[in-house]
Amino acid sequence: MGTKVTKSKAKTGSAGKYPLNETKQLELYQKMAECRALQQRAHDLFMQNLVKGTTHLGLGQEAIAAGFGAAMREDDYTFNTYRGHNHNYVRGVSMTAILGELMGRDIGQLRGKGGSMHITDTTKGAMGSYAIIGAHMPIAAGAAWSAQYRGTEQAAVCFFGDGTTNIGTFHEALNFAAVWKLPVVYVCENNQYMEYTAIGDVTAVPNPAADRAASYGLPSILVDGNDAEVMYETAMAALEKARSGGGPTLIEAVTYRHYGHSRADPGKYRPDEEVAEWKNNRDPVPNYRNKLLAAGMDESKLAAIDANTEEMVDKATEEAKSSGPPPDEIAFTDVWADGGAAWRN
Amino acid sequence: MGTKVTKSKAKTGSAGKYPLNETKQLELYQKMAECRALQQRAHDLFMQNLVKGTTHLGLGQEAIAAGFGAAMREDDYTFNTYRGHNHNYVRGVSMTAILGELMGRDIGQLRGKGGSMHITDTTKGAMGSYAIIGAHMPIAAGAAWSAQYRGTEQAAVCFFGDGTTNIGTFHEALNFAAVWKLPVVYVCENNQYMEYTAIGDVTAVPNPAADRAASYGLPSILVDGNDAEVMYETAMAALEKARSGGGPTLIEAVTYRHYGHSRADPGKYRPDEEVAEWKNNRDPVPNYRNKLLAAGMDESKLAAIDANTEEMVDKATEEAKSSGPPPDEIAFTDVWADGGAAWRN
Amino acid sequence: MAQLSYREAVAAAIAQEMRRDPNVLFLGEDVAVAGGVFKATVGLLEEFGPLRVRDTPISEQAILGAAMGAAMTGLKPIAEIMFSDFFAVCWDTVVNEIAKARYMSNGQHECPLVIRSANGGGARFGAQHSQSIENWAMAVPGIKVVAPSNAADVKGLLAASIQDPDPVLFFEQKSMYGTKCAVPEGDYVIPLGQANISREGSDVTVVALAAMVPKALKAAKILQEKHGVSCEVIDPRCLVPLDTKSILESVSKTGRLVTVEENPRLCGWGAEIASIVGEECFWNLDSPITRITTPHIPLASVDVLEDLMIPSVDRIVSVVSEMD
Amino acid sequence: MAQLSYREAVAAAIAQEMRRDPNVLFLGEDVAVAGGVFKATVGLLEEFGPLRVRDTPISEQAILGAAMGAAMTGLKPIAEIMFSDFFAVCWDTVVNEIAKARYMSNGQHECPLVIRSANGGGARFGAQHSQSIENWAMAVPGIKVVAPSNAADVKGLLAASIQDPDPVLFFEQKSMYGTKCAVPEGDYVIPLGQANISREGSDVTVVALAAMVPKALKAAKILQEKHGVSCEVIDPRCLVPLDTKSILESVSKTGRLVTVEENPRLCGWGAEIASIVGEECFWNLDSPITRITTPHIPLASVDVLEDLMIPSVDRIVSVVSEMD
Ligand SMILES: Cc1ncc(C[n+]2csc(CCOP(=O)(O)OP(=O)(O)O)c2C)c(N)n1
Ligand SMILES: Cc1ncc(C[n+]2csc(CCOP(=O)(O)OP(=O)(O)O)c2C)c(N)n1
Ligand SMILES: [Mg+2]
Ligand SMILES: [Mg+2]
Repeated sequence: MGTKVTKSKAKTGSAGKYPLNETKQLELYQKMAECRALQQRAHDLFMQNLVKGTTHLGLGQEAIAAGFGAAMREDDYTFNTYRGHNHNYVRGVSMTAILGELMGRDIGQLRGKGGSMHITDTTKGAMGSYAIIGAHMPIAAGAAWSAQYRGTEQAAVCFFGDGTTNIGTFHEALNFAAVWKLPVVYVCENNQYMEYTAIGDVTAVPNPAADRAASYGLPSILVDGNDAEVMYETAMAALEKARSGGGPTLIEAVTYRHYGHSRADPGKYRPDEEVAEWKNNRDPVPNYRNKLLAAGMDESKLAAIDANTEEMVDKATEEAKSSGPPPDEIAFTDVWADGGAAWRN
Repeated sequence: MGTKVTKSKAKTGSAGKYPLNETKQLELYQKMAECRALQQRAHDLFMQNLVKGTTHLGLGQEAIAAGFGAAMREDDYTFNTYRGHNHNYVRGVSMTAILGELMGRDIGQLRGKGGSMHITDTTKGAMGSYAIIGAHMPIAAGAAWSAQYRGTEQAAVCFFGDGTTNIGTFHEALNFAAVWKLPVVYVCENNQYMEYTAIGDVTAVPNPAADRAASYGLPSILVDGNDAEVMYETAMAALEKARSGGGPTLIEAVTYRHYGHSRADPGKYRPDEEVAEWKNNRDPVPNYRNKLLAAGMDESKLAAIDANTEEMVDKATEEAKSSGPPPDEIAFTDVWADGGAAWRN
Repeated sequence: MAQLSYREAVAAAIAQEMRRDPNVLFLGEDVAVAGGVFKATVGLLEEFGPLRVRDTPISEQAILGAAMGAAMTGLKPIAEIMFSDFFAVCWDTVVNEIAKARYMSNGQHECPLVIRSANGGGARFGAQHSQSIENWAMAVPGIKVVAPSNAADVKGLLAASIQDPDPVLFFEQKSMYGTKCAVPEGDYVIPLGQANISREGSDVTVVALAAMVPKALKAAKILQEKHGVSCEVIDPRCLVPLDTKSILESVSKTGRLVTVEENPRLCGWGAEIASIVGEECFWNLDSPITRITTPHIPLASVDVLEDLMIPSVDRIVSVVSEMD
Repeated sequence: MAQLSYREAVAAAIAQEMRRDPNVLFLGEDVAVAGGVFKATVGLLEEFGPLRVRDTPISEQAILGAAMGAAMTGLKPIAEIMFSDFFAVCWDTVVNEIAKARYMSNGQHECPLVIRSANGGGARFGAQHSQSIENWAMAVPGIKVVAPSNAADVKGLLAASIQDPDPVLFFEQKSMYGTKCAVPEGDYVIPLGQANISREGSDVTVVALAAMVPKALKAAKILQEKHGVSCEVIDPRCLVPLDTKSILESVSKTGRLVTVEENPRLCGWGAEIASIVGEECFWNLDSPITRITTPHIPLASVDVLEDLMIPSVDRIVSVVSEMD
């Protein structure tokens, strides 16, 4: 069932218009390493039965979030799906709060009211994780409209999956954003599967987002989503376009998820060789580490990041675990702006 | 506000693969003439306050329906919008029943239960007029799926407007139809306005349907919707493709509506010169008459059609007028297959 | 006080709030250049310009998504959904996104927005353009629901809705756009959640909404004159928040309740009010609560049939006059 | 009789009907190769092949539109909407098209189709994947609404729904997929519109649906044992058509009614039943009708909070034991 996505299809580099110095490179590596460790931990906690409800991991897709995280301005907006831990984390949402939310603790980012699929931290511009396919695409356009009206040069970035390109809101949002020239960047993370169905089996074009950009008067952009530097450069170009009034960008980043769709899904609908190829040869995190080393990066700097990452995740896990369940009364608050839930007098 | 659609953009002829003999030419002319007269009558009745509710006329757009009507097989399916009198009529729906429905008479096609926006005659394959923008596009795909499954080589034809290309169902239906290779023909009648807003003001591409065909792996087809022969040939090609397992076709037919959007809308949002150009120089009905005459058609044959048309419309009007209102009791029938409306015992 | 039509009151309220607050924006299909298909927003583009009053493509999900994104980031958008029937094409944005954003985010998100829409029958538009769906909205936790019955209430309640920090669905009854009444000039705001006692009475409480209010009032007059029955007519004006206090007080006094709904019967708001009153006023009830609704059937288009379906003055008179 | 799980009963009913009628087709997201995200349709692709059991894109409007078009032209499609919350993205197809087609066409159109969907909470999936929306469906004229409470009813009612000439929304309660009971083998059909008296009793009638039925039964046992209260538990199984006869007869006998709904309070189906009973059984009522519902609040994700919201056995016991 797996669609073949050959490496050659995706651009693997850009014009070098946004040169990366060592600090930026280390930032990219660090963001990826931390996302990886955070999610691996989420997976392990799930296996220990400590995660409540569902959880969707983005292991293997870290380069996309990292590239954007490193390129975005602090006051930019992020909108992402239920598979959104990477995207929230790179904006600065606390690891403890993410793990706490997964485990249903009071310290959780939403105190258990939202759950894994809805991580949000508006103080970081992390404008929410959305669990209805495509629903957040017009909402991101709205945040961009707001930025445009307020004249703030903020941009909104909206992440979504390949499967999302076949639902109506994809189309409505892109046309709307294009006509109003909104400062929004749409990023399709093509991990080649919806839940258990290969995207090629249900899509009329080989590249579900890139092949449709022309419908909105936009250039077709297909990039290697497992190359953090490519993602960074792609992000910089799109954000610059957004801020300068050039309107929206649609990016298709080709990638792969290492684990199943959610929870305990073993992902058996995918050919073994395909999974092996992506895990062993195209894993963005070790590949980037190796690339930096090959380019002469001092290994100790990377090792320091690795060590620190482990420590951070352990600490966050302990902190989250030490928090109890949320108190009963918050079930009945925050329906309305007054903090309450009353619908009658 | 009016978008400029230059003649040159639309193809004005096809390869002549489907030659038209005199009988077919007269059929095309007759269908157009009858549609024109029927709708002009509907307009006049509206002005006399004899039409109840709303009504949306397709005056100026007759060539599209006529071309398809002449090309379709009797057992094919038609799906159209509220602006659907042409499309229903060319499939053989009775003029009396259409006018009766507009006037709210018992003789009306739906006995007043549907109204002008919902004319349907399943015995003619006229599978309904739909008043929610885009909703019928997936339904037409479903009828095509059914034909494909039953192996009948029937096709479904779905007519819709330019404004409809910006709603989500357009996208979902086309992708779905393409992936399942369904025998369905989607016909965008680009009359250049949604209700009162020029399509160019709200659409990211100049040709709202043709420029989006590639998103569904389909060729871009942009034709002169005011040329009945072009429409006939385009229809024949698309229907042949559908019947032979070639999957869907998306056609954009450029046209113009002579009157306003609905009811008493004077259409003042359109530049006078634009309206004049389309009414005086690009009116499909007289233009086709002149073309046939120039090509040597015996005028008496056309005159006979004209005379017969007038008579038909007068007769239908009288028949419709002589019918009374529907009886009270039918308000409470036909919610369910048993003919009733009971929701409890 | 000036006489304003219901449609003029819409434009007046929006203009009032747009003048007050530069963060109030307005978007929808054909709302700007054309002033709306019901001509309820004529003049706004001219006064506030194309950055604040914007025509959109036919993309209801994009319209409401855009409104939500703007509301979450500091603006106060007003979106128009042309006919309330079309909420069905963008219901997800309303019920799964706008209504739940604050709660799911543990109070982080704000969605101060208003969605206006033309609701109801009487225009002979058929089943897809005539629905009363205020009960769909009431069934969804997290949105406020307003449905005014006259031009003055339109102005005051729409202004309040725009000022409200929570999302509001504002149902304008399309059969009432042409109706006029005296409307206060200058800034005018009616707090949400206060029912209006449209007529005082002692024998039976009639709760009616929107276009059903004038019908209930006409019926009350006939009932008084011909049957000697004194009706108290209550117009809740808002379904959420609901002024149960006024209703319960009235039924405690009259001992009888009739609700008049334009929506089809099943799960209408009248059922909700009947269940509240039936539970909390049980020992005061002298007679069973009766609901008058459109039958549970899609609406017919033609006048003679549509008129049989939507509750009429006659039906109200006959139901009330036959109560125990 | 074999013990089948609720999810196995789904596949069994579909297989039964697909064997009987070659015009029965099945489509949805991840339903074929993967056998559904709830594994309720495992084995169907293998038995009936890829022309009859089809995976679709994530295009709910296309899925339901395709089902409708097929139903109008002689087939009997079954469509899956994965979670009932997602009805919001395709509600238009349900309410404006499928529900109204027959009436608007003056009886010409047929829409014999079934839309199955996983409904309800308890899986800790949060507010966008846990809703009970049977009341949304009940509010729309022209669709039948079924919500089974056990595996045997799943088989019999799903078969009846597929055979029905009208469109049916079939709500499977996701918290019950793993529950088992004895299910008749061979062809098995339960007519739509017949309530099940799940337990006989004389003091109070408890009407509960789907996942609320086992809770009501547990509560009834406790009420009998600890409080000496005899509950009659009625499972309507269908909301449309509604077996009002069984409910009215029961309340005439017991004089008391409690409804237990998983949907949020406002305009829930319990309000409808309360209003029917309140009107037609008024003189038999010994005590106010009481509704137990999820509060009118989006659902929280975490177990401890979700459990406070969805009606529990304890809540039923305490409400019933405190009735007058
Ligand atoms: C409207 C809607 N339909 C279906 C689903 C169920 N669903 C959740 S995730 C998913 C697959 C999404 O695929 P894709 O967009 O590729 O994102 P990915 O999970 O691969 O990141 C589906 C079908 C949903 N959440 N919303
Ligand atoms: C979902 C939805 N949104 C809005 C409308 C209101 N409406 C009716 S016709 C129309 C314009 C449609 O334009 P187009 O598709 O170009 O068709 P035309 O009327 O020009 O034939 C609009 C916006 C509707 N019926 N349905
Ligand atoms: Mg994917
Ligand atoms: Mg048009």
